[in-house]
Amino acid sequence: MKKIAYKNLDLLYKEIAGAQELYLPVKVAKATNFKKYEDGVEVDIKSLQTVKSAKDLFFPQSEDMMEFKTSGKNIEIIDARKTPAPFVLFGVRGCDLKSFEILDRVFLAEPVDTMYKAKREAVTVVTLACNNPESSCFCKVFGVDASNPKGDVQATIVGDEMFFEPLTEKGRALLDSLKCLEDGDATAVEGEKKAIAEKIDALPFVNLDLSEFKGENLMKLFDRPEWEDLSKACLGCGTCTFVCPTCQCFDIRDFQTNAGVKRFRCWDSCMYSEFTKMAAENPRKNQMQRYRQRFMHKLCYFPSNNDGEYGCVGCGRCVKKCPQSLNIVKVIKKLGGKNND
Amino acid sequence: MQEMNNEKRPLIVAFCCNWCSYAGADLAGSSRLSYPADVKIIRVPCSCRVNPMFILKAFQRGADGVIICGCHPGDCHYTTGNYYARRRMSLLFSMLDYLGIERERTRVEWVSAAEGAKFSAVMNDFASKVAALGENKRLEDLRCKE
Amino acid sequence: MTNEALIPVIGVITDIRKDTPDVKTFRVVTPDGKKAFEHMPGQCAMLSIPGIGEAMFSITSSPTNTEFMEFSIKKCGCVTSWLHACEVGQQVTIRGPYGNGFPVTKDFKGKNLLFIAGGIGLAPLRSVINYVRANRADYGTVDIVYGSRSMDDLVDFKEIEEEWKNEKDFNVYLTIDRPQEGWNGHVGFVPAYVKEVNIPTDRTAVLCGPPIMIKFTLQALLELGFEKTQVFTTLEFRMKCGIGKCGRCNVGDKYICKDGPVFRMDQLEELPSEY
Amino acid sequence: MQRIETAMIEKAKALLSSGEVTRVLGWKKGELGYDVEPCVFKSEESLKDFCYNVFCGANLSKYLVEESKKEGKILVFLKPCDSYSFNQLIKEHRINKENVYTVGVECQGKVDPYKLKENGIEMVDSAVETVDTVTVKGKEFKKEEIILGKCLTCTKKPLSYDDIISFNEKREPVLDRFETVKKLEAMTADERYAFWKDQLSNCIRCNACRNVCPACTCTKCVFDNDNSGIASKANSDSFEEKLFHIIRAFHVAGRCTDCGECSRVCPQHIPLHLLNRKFISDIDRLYGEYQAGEDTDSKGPLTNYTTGDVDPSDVFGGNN
Repeated sequence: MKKIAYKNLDLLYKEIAGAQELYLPVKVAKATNFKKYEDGVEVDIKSLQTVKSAKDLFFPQSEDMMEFKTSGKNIEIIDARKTPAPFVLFGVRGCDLKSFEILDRVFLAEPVDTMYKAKREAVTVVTLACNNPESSCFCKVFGVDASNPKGDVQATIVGDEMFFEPLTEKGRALLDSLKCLEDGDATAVEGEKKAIAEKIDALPFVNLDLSEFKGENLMKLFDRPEWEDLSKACLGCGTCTFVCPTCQCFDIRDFQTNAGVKRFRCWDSCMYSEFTKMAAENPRKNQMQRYRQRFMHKLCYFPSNNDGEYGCVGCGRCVKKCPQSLNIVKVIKKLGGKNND
Repeated sequence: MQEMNNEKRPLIVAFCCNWCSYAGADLAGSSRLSYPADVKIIRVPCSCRVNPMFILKAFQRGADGVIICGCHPGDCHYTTGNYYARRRMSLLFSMLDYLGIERERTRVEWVSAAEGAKFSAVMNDFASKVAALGENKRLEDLRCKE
Repeated sequence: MTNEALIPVIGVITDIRKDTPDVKTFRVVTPDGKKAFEHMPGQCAMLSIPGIGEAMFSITSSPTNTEFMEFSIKKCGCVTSWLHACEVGQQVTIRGPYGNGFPVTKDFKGKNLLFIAGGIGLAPLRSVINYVRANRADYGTVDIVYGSRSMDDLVDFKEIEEEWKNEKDFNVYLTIDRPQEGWNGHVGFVPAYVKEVNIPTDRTAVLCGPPIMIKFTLQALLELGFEKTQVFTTLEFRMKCGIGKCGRCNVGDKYICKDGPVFRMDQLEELPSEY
Repeated sequence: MQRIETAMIEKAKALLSSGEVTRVLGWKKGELGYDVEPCVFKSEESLKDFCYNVFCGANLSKYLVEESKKEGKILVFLKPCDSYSFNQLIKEHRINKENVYTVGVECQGKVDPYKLKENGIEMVDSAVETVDTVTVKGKEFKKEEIILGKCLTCTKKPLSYDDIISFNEKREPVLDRFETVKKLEAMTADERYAFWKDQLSNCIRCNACRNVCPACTCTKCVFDNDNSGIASKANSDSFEEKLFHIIRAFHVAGRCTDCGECSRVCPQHIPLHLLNRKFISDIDRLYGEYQAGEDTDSKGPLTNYTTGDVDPSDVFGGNN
């Protein structure tokens, strides 16, 4: 167990950034997102969550895959994938870390996505326990322990000090390489962890009933009439999918530059009307079908393909960020099971 | 920017309305009045055919300055085209200035078919101002810059 | 499979055959003249032209053909229109194979087969029919019912007339929707023709064509006494990655590009009605 | 405020039972108090979930574009800012009026849930409101501290309705709506560029601002058109966001009623209303005061002209 005074955290960041790239929550304008550490950036690990989740570091919102040079009838393919340098991801909360495991089930399944895999192997994750979870958090429902967020190193803020517990070889190697850390005793964090656990138990959504959501009920859930009212106010924007840490859908598009064509991969949203548009027709014409697809995929389709593991980590971003306050909690409360109401 | 006899030259896109300023450009040419070769003219039926998307895409593709030329207000072949264009471009260029884009990168000029001299004078003046500003760094698309 | 699932290889179009007013068959090989990759009948590949887009096409040539791959493509979108306008020698990018393909070594093995196709629907079936012809001994009698809008909309008409009709135990039934002079064959829609021909119910059937045709043909087969577990079809859906990750072709808990596109009819019933 | 809600529920029940309207468009209670959700109520009994309180910031007028196409009349409650958007949509023939029965409701500023959170309020079971204060969980806040940005500068007055529920208690705006615009205009070009570069670099291209905007009702948006060459989902570098936000602000220029929804819904808290307000202040300065949505028949500034309009080169000395 290592520790450092809260006010010397800048020294820690500088030391880590000296050795390898460091990504941590940085406040730019009025929003906190994971950005690269440089001198003079405003680090903000006080706010509970970043707007875009840490998935952006492994499955970026847009990423060049290759470039084509065409001359006459011939095409030349230039591989534009960059192999990532080792980097440290600091300040990841328990829910975001669980989302990496869910994304691993998608991108590391056969055929493996090498771009994602390279980044996942190049990272050392330093997670941070949530000292004061918000009312929109419900990570406990999906088996996440916010006081022990796992990862390579587990950090906890106690009073005006931050304690680091290494959990993996990578974590131990990182902590040992940092001189500005002193040794701390393991019992110091017990009290804070208990306090966090109590706060989490007092949250409003902590005991949601998910019993109805399983593979066998797929057709029953699909035909439930409540989807009409649940999705009535949905605007079909992509906010819930772009802030969600477990959304995996992407699009592959071409961009004509002046000297050739860049093919890149970018996030896509099942809530957009063009998502399933075909030359002939669009199987999901109205917003209710798209809305249903999004939550059925997270709560029913994904678990039935991944031995019961849900596609949601209970981070509460969709609860906070939906323009019209529609979210997965309202879906669970309506369709999840009897003792929700 | 563009590469011309291996030195960097500013790239200027001029949207010229078919009835007046394009004819003005012809007149400038036929009366041997020169204006910089950096200016690339795009003929449009009327100055109000120029969609703000065209202007931003010109900057995206590497233009350093964009100038819209049309008939003098009142002489428009379609009677009201340049009146709308006048309002539209005023608002758009004021917004670009609001976002911090240098004012001298955009301009609107009224050139009639008989003003070959004015056309070449305007183009010379605009090209020199844009050259003075240097490369367009504030509205550039990195993917289009090799 | 190409070394990285989403990174294509270069393909050269060596021959373009105009089958019908809106369908052309393209022959694609790698620049050094070989087949881009091995595939099973019914599998698909992603063809793309840089800057225009990428689209999924079923490979219509049989896997036993080792020199090249063929795609019968109907002109109906950006990529297809561009392909219809290009000439021989044009390079495209190709990646694949994707999808589960027809179960030729499992459910079809040793069975009598019935292929029912409508319009461009023959393209995916042609690969499995020619595969059956190449391994003729492994399969029983083969009936083919193929219909189209008009005579010149019949894809691969020459191959059907010269080769398929003379194959042992191959019964080919052709039909067109409306009478046309110069055509003395059957006239009428495919579903009605299937009932008329009254094919014995021991066949394993494969359906491919416009959704409306599939719906009515399935009804006709059920009336004739076929079981749903005997009937297969390939689904038409928007696909982007082809490896079951990008979410586009997700229907129910299945991904059409990975768990399909070939489904048995009873499996289709387990999918929610979103296809 | 409580009496307005009860009056609204009575009005809705009366109209539903008399059969004059078949549906009611209003707001529905959420799970955490502040997450109020727009909703269509089809029966009197479902009105038990109806609510009108300090968290009903959402503008309902855009839903009427689809709802007024259905048969049967719909009752809608419009705050003053919503009513300007409603009028603008009527002017653009996006809503057919005979299927809509509008009831104006008074509004004294709606609360911004994020500002509540900054003041440590996590869950809200009830909020007691007066003209100038909101009391939540025993803590009293002055309205200026916690209301939405769009309400701070609101000078909107109730417009033409079929009916109105108001006790004419009006709150005076605290801020001139062009104050921040003027502050930005006073900056140097470099400072402005840096300000907008930071703000727009946060954009995640989620289209919430476009899909919520009552002035953005094209059936097919240019950014959804694949062969327009605009990679609408990629935030690959700083140009795409500038292009999207400049063009979106331009497309609503002269039609934007300054209802502030774009800034309310932005997940990255980008002050997008400052772009639209720039256009509004330029239009007022160059072509005369104009408030979109104030009437349903006047010509918008960009679909109008006078021969004496100012020359672009003199707008800010273009060729200086």
